[in-house]
Parts: sequence; C-alpha cells; structure tokens
Amino acid sequence: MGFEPRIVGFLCNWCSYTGADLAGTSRVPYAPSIRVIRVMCSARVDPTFVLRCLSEGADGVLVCGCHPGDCHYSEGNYKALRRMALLKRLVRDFGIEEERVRLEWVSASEGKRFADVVDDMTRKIRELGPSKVRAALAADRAER
Amino acid sequence: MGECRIGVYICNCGTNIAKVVDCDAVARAAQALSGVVVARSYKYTCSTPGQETIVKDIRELGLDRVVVAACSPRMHEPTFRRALQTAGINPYFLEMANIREQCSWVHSDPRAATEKAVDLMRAAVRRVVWHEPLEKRYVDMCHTTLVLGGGIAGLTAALELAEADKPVVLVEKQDHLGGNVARVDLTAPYLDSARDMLRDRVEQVRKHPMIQVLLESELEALEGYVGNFKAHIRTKEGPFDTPAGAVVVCTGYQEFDASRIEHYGYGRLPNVITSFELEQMLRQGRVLTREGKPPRCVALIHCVGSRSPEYHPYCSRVCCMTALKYGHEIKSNLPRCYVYDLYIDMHAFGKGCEDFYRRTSEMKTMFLMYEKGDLPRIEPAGDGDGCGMLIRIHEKLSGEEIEVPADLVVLMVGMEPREDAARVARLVNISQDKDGWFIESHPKLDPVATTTEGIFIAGACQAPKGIPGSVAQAQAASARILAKLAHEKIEVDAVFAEVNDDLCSGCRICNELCPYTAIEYDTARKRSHVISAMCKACGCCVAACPSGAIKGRHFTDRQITAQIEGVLEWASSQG
Amino acid sequence: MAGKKLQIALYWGSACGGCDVAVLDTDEFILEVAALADIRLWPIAADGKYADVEAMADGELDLTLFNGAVRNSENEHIAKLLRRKSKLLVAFGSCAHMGGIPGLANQVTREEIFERAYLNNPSIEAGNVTIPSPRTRVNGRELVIPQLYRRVYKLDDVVPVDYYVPGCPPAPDQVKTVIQAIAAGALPQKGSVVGASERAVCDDCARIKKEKKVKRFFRPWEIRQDPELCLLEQGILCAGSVTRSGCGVRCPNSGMPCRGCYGPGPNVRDQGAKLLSAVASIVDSRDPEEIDRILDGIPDFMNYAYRFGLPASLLQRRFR
Amino acid sequence: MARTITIDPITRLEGHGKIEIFLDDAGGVEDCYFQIPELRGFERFVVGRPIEELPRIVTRICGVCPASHHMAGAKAVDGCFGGQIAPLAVKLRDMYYQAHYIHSHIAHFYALAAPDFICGPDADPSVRNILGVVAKVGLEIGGEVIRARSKAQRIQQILGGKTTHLVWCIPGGVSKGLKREELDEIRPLCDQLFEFTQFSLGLFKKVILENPEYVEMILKGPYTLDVQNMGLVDENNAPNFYDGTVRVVDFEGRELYRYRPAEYMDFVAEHVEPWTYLKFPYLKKRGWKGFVEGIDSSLYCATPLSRLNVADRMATPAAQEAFQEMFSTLGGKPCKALMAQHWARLVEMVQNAETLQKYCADPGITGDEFRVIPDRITGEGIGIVEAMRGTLTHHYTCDKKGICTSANLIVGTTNNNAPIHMVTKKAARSLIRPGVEPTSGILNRIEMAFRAFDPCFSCATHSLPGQMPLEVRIHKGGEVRWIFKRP
Repeated sequence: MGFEPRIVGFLCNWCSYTGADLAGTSRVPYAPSIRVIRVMCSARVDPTFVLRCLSEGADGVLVCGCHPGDCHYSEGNYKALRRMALLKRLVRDFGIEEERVRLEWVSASEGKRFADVVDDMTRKIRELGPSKVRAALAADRAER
Repeated sequence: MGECRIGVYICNCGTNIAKVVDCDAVARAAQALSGVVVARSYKYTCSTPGQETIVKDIRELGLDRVVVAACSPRMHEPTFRRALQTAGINPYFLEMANIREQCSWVHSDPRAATEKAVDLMRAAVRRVVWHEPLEKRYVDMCHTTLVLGGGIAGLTAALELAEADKPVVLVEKQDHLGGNVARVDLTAPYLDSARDMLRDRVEQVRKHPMIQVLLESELEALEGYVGNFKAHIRTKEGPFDTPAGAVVVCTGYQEFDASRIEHYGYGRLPNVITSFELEQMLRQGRVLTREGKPPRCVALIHCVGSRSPEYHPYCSRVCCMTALKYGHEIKSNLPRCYVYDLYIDMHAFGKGCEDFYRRTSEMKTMFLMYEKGDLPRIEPAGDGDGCGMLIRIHEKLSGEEIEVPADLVVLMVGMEPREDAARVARLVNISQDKDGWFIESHPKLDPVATTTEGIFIAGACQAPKGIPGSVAQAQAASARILAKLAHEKIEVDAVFAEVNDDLCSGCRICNELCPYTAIEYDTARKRSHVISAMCKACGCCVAACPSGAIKGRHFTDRQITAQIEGVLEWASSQG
Repeated sequence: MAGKKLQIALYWGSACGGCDVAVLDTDEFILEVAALADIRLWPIAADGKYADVEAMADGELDLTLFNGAVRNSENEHIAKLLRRKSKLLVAFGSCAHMGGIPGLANQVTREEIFERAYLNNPSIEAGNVTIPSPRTRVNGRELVIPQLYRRVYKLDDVVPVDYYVPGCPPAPDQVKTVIQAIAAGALPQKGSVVGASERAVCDDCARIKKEKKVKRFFRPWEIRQDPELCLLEQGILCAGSVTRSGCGVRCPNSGMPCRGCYGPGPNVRDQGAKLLSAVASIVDSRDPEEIDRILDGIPDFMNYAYRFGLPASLLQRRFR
Repeated sequence: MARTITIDPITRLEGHGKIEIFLDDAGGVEDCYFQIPELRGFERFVVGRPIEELPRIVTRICGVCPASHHMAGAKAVDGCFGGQIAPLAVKLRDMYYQAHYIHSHIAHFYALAAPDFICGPDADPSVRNILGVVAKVGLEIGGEVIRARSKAQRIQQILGGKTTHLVWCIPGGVSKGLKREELDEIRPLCDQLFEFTQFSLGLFKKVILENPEYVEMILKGPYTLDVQNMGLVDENNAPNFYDGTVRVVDFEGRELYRYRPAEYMDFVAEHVEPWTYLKFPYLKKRGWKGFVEGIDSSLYCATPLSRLNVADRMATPAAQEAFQEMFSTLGGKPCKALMAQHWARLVEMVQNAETLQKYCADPGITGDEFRVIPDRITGEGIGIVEAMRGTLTHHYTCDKKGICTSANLIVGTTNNNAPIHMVTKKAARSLIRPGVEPTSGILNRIEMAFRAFDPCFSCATHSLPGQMPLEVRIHKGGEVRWIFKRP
C-alpha cells in the first residue's frame, strides 16, 4: 500500500481528547495515521515537543484545544494560538511545509469534527509526501 | 531510570478491542520492550479478576510500574489507580494507552489498528518509566463562607451553613434581601404566597448570630485559593475585608428587556406590559389598564426573548407555569375577564405542573398555539372592536388566522444573566457558557461546583430555574462546603506545577500567564514560585518557562518526550 | 599540581580566533598557565605542527581546548586526532559547543555559498568559471585541500566531548576558572557545562522586570530605549531569558539585546523553541490577525532563535 | 628523487594555512604553493537576516580584528539607511578603533612576530612563542607588554561594552555613549599606551636594528616584492584607519588611483585558483596578469608598510617623527622590504595612541547625541575601513523592510594573498638549497615571509564553498592548460 503518514496529535484533556473519545463511542471512523498524546491544556504544548516530533520523523503534528472562549483554563487556547502562529513561521524557516503543523479547535461534543480534521490533515500530508527530515540528516551523516 | 519492572495489560474489552486489534500481538510487542516484566492480553482488565491479576503481579513479580492498554483513561484511570494502591504502590505509577475509543472503535483495518495500538502501548511504556510517586497534599481551611447574593438561593445557603454553626458573610447589592422572588405574588403550581415564604427566611437570616449581612454591598476582589480566600468588599460604610474558605455565588438573573422586541411595541403601546409589571398589580390586588379600567380581556404572550435565535435560544423554564398562574389570579381578581394564553409549546414538566395545566384550561383560559418565529402581531383596535387591541395570530392547531381582542397584553419575559455576570465570573475566576450562565464543573455529576476549587454556584445564575431548583442547589452547595469543613484541612490535587528555585532567573515571563494568579514573584529574591493549592496544572507556565525551571507534575517534559519517542520509534527506525 | 606539568593543546576548527584571543585576554594569567603547563599545540601563538601531534602517544595530552565548529574533513580529522591524544577534550566557545555563527550556514546549501563566493559576485574576475577543488593537478603535481561538508557540525557530533565552555567568546574570567579547575582536578560530572551559571542572563541583568505583555516588537534601531527597563518588556527581542548567564551581561549592559551565545540552560533541549514559546507567550492579543501583525515585528525569527546554535537545534539545518 | 615538503599547519597567524613545496630530483625547489584549506559562508548566509544584525554577525569573521568587520559592516549598514548618523558616534567609533589597533598590533608584534627575532628564527620551536619571548626579555617587560595590551582592551570594553565581538554599532550611531567617569578612567590608560609605543620603538631599534643579521634579513634577503601599495588616507594623505579614501601608489611612489568606497568595484577584482579556497584580488583596470612582479603588475599589498608607503605624512606629531626616522633608516620611501612591516606597525601604533589622547581632550566626547533614529531605508551601502591586515570592504544591499538581499566582502588579508604566495615561493627558492636538508629553522624562515603580513586567514576565509558537481577548466593566457572533473 502507499504512503501512510505518521501524525502526532496533542489533545487537551477537557475538550479535544473528550471529543476524540466521542468519535470512538459514536463509531465515527477516521484514518489510522494519528497517534494521540494527552495534555491537560493546549497551552502545555511546548514548541519543543513539535520540533521533537518532526526530528523524530513525524510527517505532521496536530495540536487540538477547546474553542476560543471555552477553554477549561479560560485562556490556554489563546496562548497555544500565539505559539503556533510563530511556530509555523519557524517551521517554514526550516524549509518544512507549514501544513505539516496544524492547530484546530475541537470541543468535547465534536467527535465527527475531530474525525474530519484527522482525515483532512492525513489527505493533505499524503499529497505533500513523507517528511524529508530524517532522510536528509542521514544523507549528511553519510557524507562524513 | 532503566531499572523499572513494568507490567503491561492489554484489555480485549470482550471483543470491543480484540475484534480489530490483535491484542496478543500487542502483548508480544510489549514483552520485547526493555523493562517489561510481564505482558498479558486479558478479556476484561477492568473486571474484578482483571484488577486482581494486576494486584497479584505487582505483589508477586515486584512490579513498580503498570501500563494498561484499554479504554480511555477518562473511563477507568481511577479504577486502575485504586488497584495499584491496593497492591501497595503509588497510584501515579500507572499509565494508560487508549486503544478502544481512539483505536479499535474508529479503525477497521486490523493491521493498521494493531500497529497503532503497539505504538500507543510503547509510548505508555516509555512514559511510565519516568513517572514519579505523587502524594496528595493538605492545606488549612477557613470556616467562614462568603455568599454572594441575597435571593432565595443565597438566603438558603446562608441558613444551611449558619445552622451548622459555620460563620457566613452574605453580600447583597440591593438595600433589601429576597432578590427576584420578592417581586412575585403567588407561586405556581400550588399558589401559595411567595411573600410569606420569604418573610420568615429573611427574618431568620437577619437575626442569625452566625450570619453577617452586608446590604448595598459588592465584591471588589477575591484573592487566595480554596480554604484561604480573602475577599475585599465595598459596603456603604466603606471597604470591608473578610477571609473565607469557600464562596457560594447566588447572583441570580435579570428579566429580559421586552422593549428589545420592537414587534410587540412594549413602551409604545401603553397596555402592553411585562409579567413583572403584572406581578406588581397582583400584589397590590388590582389589575387595571393604564386608563385605570379593569381589562375585559387579557392576552398572555409566551417566550418573550426566550427560545428565539435572535434573542435567547434557551427556554426560561418558569414562564409557562407563571402564565398559567396568571390565568388563575386574573380570574380570581376579575371573574368576568377573558384570558388568552398565546404559547409555542406548553412546558409543564415538574411536580404538579401537568395537573395545574389541566385545571387552568378548565377555567376557560383560551390556549392558542403559534409557530416559533411567526410572532403574534399586536395592533390598536378600531372603535367598533370594543377592546383596546387586536392580536393577530396564525393558530397552529386550527391552522386558522385568528384575531384576539385584548385590553391588556402581558409579555412573559424570560430570564437572562445579569449584566454584571461577566464581572462576577472574572472576580471569582469561573467561566460562563455561550449564553452567559456560569458553568458548573460537571453538568450531571457535579452541578454546583465550578472549575475553581472552593467556588460554588447556586440558583438562576447557573441557568434559568424556579424556586425549588434554586433552593436545592443552595442546599447542595452548602452540603459540599460542610463536607469540606468537616476536615480541618482540605486536600489539593497532587498534580500541579512547581518552580525549581535553583533554575529560576526571575525573568517574569510566566507571571502574567497563569489564569489562576497562582504564580507569585518575590521582588526581594527576584524569583517566581507557584502556590500549588491555586494551581490547576494546565501547564501553560511549564511550556513558557525559558529556563525549563517549571516542572508540570505528571506531565513533565521528560515524560512527554518519552511518549513522543515511543509513538515515533517505528518512523525513526525507518531512517 | 605536584611535579609533572600539564600537557595541553589549544586548537581551532572552523573558527574566528576570538576564543584564542579570549585566552590571551586572561593577561598575566597566561604566565601562570605557562608555569603549570606545556602548550604542545596552539597554532595562533606557538609552532607545534600536526606531525608533532601524530607523534604523541595516545592520551599524552592532559587537556585539549578545541574551539571552532567542524566544517570540513580536516576539522574532523584533527578533532579525532586530538581526541585520541587527549585525556580531556573540552568544546571551547560557542562554535565547538553549538556550531556558533558559522552554523548559520546550515540555512543554505554548499552550492549556494559556492556560487556566491566564486561565480556570481560583483568583484569576481569577469568570466570566471574556476572553483577550488579538494584535489588539483598542477604541472603533474597534486595539490590537496580539505573537502568541505554540506553543513556545519558541533564538536560532539564527530567526537565524544568531556566538557563544554560556552560563549562567543568565553569571558576571560571564565577561561581562568576553567583552566584552574582542570589544573586542580576539581571537575564536575562529565558532559557538563563548566564556567557558566545554571541560571539565565536575566538573573544577572540589572534591568528592571515588571510586566511582560507586548503589543509591538521593535528592532534595536527603531526605538529610543529605557536603559533601566527589561529590553523584552520594551518590545526589543532579547534572548537573555533562554540563555545561560556567565558572560557578565555584556550585551544588555551595552544597550543591546542578548542573542544567546552561551546557549540554553541545563533543562532546555532546544534554545530556539524555548525562545519562541516565551516570546509568543507574552504577545498581548487574542485576535489571529493582530497576533500576526505583532509577530511581523520579528522578521526572520530563526536567526534570533538559533543565532549561535542552529547545528545544535533539534532540526539542525534547513531542509528542501 | 622528487618529493614534497609540507608545512602544515603554518603557525603564529590567525586562521588556517598550508605550504606545499615541490622539490625537483636535485632537491631544489621546483614549485611552491601557499594554500588556504578552509572557508566559511558569511557572504551567503547573511542574506535574509535583518540588515542591522549584520555588524553583530560579521564580527565572527575574525576574532582578532572583530572591530574592523563590525565598523566596516556598520558603515555599510548606515549606507543602507541613507547614511544618517550622529556626528558624535563617528568620533566614538574612531576612538574605539584606535584602541582596537593597538591591541591587535601588540598581539602580533609581541606574540606572533617577536619570537622570530627575540628568540631567533632558529630557536627550538617549542619555545618560539610569546612565553619564550617573556622568558627572554624577563617577566617585568613581559608583564608590561601583557598589561599594555590589556589596557587597549580595557578602553574598548569601557567604550563599547565588549572587546571581542562587540555589539555596539547600530544604524545611526552607537548603542551607548561615553560617561564622564568612564572618560576619567580611559584618559590615563591612553597616556600610558603612548609611553608604551615609545618603549616598543626603542625595543625594536635595540633588538633588531642593532643586530646586523636582522638588518641584512630585512633589507635584502628574499623578503622583498615589486608590487604596488594600497591604503586608506585622509584629505592630507595621512593614514586614516576608520574613514577616508583609498589610495593606490606603485612601488616607485607614483599615485595610480584614488577612489571613494562606493567606487571599489571599478578598481578591484578577484581572481580564483582551483588549488586554494582564497581568492586573489588585483587592480581591475590593469587586469589579471598572473603572479608576476614589476612596475606594471596588477598585484598590490595592503599592509601597515603599504599604508605608510601610500601616505605622505602621519596625522600626529610623534608618529610623524617615527615615520621619518623609519624611511630614512630604510633608505627612502616607498619601501619594499616586507620585514619592515613590523616597524611600520609600531609607527602606526604611535598615531593610534596620539589619536586616543586627542579624543580624551575633546570636551564633546561625553555627549548624549550618540544616536539618531533613521527615518528611511535606501537599500545599499559600502563600508571601507583599514583593518590592521589590509583594506577591508563590506558591501550590502537590503529590501524595503531592511532584510539583507546581498553581501560582498573583500577582506584585509585577501588583498595580500598573491604577494604572500609569491614571497613564500621566493623565500623557499632562496633558502632551500639542493642537497641541503632543510632544517626547521629554514622552514620557519619561510613562514616568516607570510608572517610579516600578519595575515588573518580567519578573515580571509569568510566565504565557504563546497563541492560543485561541475567540470572546471583552468584558463591561462587564453589556452586551456588543463581540464578536470570532480570524481
């Protein structure tokens, strides 16, 4: 079979992770590309985690939080929003397509939406193809 | 850290997981990981025998870490933590991999699903190695409770607590107690007097030695955390500070402003009034038109401002029964007066209400049903009409265009959050939903607590509700507080952020970030530190700290990094 | 130091010589060094040759201070040689520690640099097509120059390193303490950074820190700054909070923001990611458009994030 | 039997270098190459950076003369902002630069060059270094030298906040001014440094001029070249290090060219050889003629000696005296004896010290107007300063947002690449005799040839190439001499 992207998802415990669970309980299927890591709030997602994922060979990184205004911690998602805005610029500077890094709002009741987000991101990354990071670093090492 | 002894349990959840995920293969993969002593695939890990297996393994194989790959941790994490505790190891040495809700239930290809389950299990194993034993901690509790609002909910809460010999400070904005209930004549469905009901409650509160009532007063600021709040209150005598262990917010609601609906001409047509204006007439015992004549026909229009997309989408819950009540009261005041009741749906749930509805209709109140969004039109009547106004309505049941005569039109205005609700929410650090009502910590299982430890909500500030609901919530909140006060100290969660003082440089990046103002800056030492009892462990400051000096317990950088490496081991091995 | 003198070497890889000047800047202390050590190799100031090093027994050198990044086959070859000959190998200065300024080259390809240097350049000889090459035959003789790598590496990418001395260049006092520590054999656990603080520059920076909320970022020339107040709070991007102290706060004290030459603190893996997180956290807006406008005030964020440590970052270089 | 002698690395200079000497069957020198094995990437990787950051980045081209690159860069950046600059800032930068010269000249004269004279060219390599010098001249003088250099560093520290890799210059001026109490600390240091320059001149006369062998070596020996001279001069044709116009004079003293920084591209071009990473600048109007000496050679030196050769006078009295004494002793101006570089360096130091004293006496120097805030970005700037090791040119362009779009650098030592290559070969030819096994002393004398230039190959190797998968043809005199492909 073709290229199956590897996407790491950071989901906030209160909205998005619950939303993802809801997709399960309501049996909404989606691509098996995503690997979810639970955090209490999208504001916990240190940009280091995202860069770490990319350097470890992830084809994409998805960060999900509560919708603006609904944050369990009142403003955490806005902080995530600011960081992701700058992070996308940095990722671009690294020569990596910024579509590989994505921030989405998914509420506890949006199981279907979570599934759609994962499928859409998986499709886009399939078009982009595998991340070049690991191959390029290996080629550098091979030169020495 | 390599010296862990890990047990891995792959739950089949009957066939819920096993029908897609090859659980034995996942167990085999687990067995191959360093540190894993035992890996079992089991039918129902959450069942008693399932848990016993874990306990037994911990005891006999000397496990010090446990990974359960099963349903969502939101489901059974507490269950398995208890199991670890039973076996005598710290409950936080558990990590779960969600291979049901987020795997077997959403993927159909067994190969891909199994591969994913292995990744998630591996990540959990890598993570659990870095878990640290966490202990619950306790802080002293101040026994005074601050009650905001002197309506029926506030009065009830205050009395409940005072009766248990706990001091209460009751803050009321107006110059009298009683809130909105004080504006009501009789109550539905039993038609007993709200006034009598309130009078002795207010008396008791006024006289109670344990209750300090502050009228014409407002909360200015609230510092501290559960058990140790400090409230700054503005009274007409000047500022007043009090410590408090807990806060009950009973700030109630305000009525919808009928003039916002041009269509009904409230404020333009003299004899279009609101339900509260009618209450006033009823309490004074005479229902009259502006011209001072007793009306011959009265029309009650439901859902004014409620259940409409452009105003409030929600049902205000009490108006239907209140309208029926008016039917009764008007008839008993003016036996010959006709009452027309124009409604969308008649919501008559609740004890005695359906019966009340039946009795009212027998009293010749005429019920006319209109379509949501197709509002009745009020027009001044012509001379020959023999009435003040004519109301046009598409009657839904008959399907006919009907003209209703009316000398008095009563708009059943709904409830809405008080305009100062946002300010209150900010002061006590709780959230509002999209309509502006305060959010409870769980809609079903924890309806009076909030996401801020020690702050409770009761009455109509949480959502539209009648007197019984408000009283019940007030009593529930009091019970919750009394339960806390039963212990000298209160428990605070073991999961919170802490600053490593040896690494903090006092850059103050984190200071502004904390939604709970749990981060304090020591100007003299130029260091920041977290007041753990106030911390809710969102981890925002942990991610922001440029020195990596802030550690988010149970969500440490090391733990999450191990998880990342775990899920991507496959990818990275592809080079 | 009882009896035997220390045998030491100072060497530079892809470097500027500033680290060697930092050693000279210890002034009279250099004489003390002479008293307790034989300097067996120090190209900038002494006449040891590679052949002399080859001739040494393995581990004959007690200490090598290696500055400079690894940019070509010669740098790597000598690094391995000195590693073999030295009991202790110290990555000395930002380049050896993290790749340093030369590491910025990891944003472009060899070919682009090459093209700029020799072919498409305003002062190059008209019509030039010549490009230097590792092996050239001239009149039947072969001339060899090292092969340049595609990218820059930090020292511990090619050999195991015992200690790190950060800084561009390391502050002279710090050079003293390090050499004294080594002479006294009073060294911390291997792999650690020596001669620098565990805290960030902010800890030693005298500027007042109040409230960190930024509505607009300024480039240093755009604003007349308040000399008393934290630069970041004035909207001037400063890496002090993500950078180890030990430099003496040289840049902020001379009115310029820190660019991070001492590298991240002990608990931080990726200096740029942390700078990003800190800076984005204090952006004072909830509106995506406004946030973007505010961030436009920091063009080319990568060059602030990894001014001295691109090769040491998680992603190490630009990809395309 | 034909063989090769390799001196690797060449030492007591800044940066990497290697000398390949090919011997013929008789053991005589058939050919000799001076090779630079490394390059870095500045011209390319500064593109895309905010233009005001460049002065802080290019300092890392060289840690021995960071201020030269910082200042040249700062001037180029000022150009990109339409040349707006606070007059006081120009004074302060110039003041800083004098102290920087003194630090560098002391470091070279005492730490890099002196071992050859004070310890002797044939001394044991292990003592042929600054420590050997201190051992020879004694701790007292040694300490004096070290303290003098540290005084020069201290002055920079006070003025710019940082010595190596300063961060002080920003568009429109400098980031901090000079406080009165700071000036009070600097003043005595400048006077002491002036004293030290006089002491150094004395030492030079004593150790070198009173040693016939050295005088012989300086005036005759293999260390002379018939190439032209380049240097920066003020309106009176006195040397100016921070500012001025570039003057080119041939080795018979005739002025060939005089150009403003903005015109550099009309007067200088760079030639490339495949066997070294370092380019070979030449006088563009004359065209590349190969490695040849002579009155119509297109090659030139840009060194302390060249600077004095192109100058008619020094800018300050004591320096003027030393200037006259030097040329009369060396038999007139211009002088081609490369070893006289070391003397020229000391003469320059005198002017540096006197200039510092001049600024200390300037009442305006402690003013507050050390910065203007630029109000426009014009997009192109060329900055030239006289680095200790030769004329240094930085040329930048940027876009409307002030993001660098291109950079070109012609660095001090690079100017001297061809002369160094030639004089090294000359020295090898004359010092290595058939049948006589060259000693380390002989080889060191060959190194002394380039050492006279105080070359800085850290500087010169600012640009960093890699392998290109292309076919390279080397043309000489129109016909293809050889072709080769990369493996």
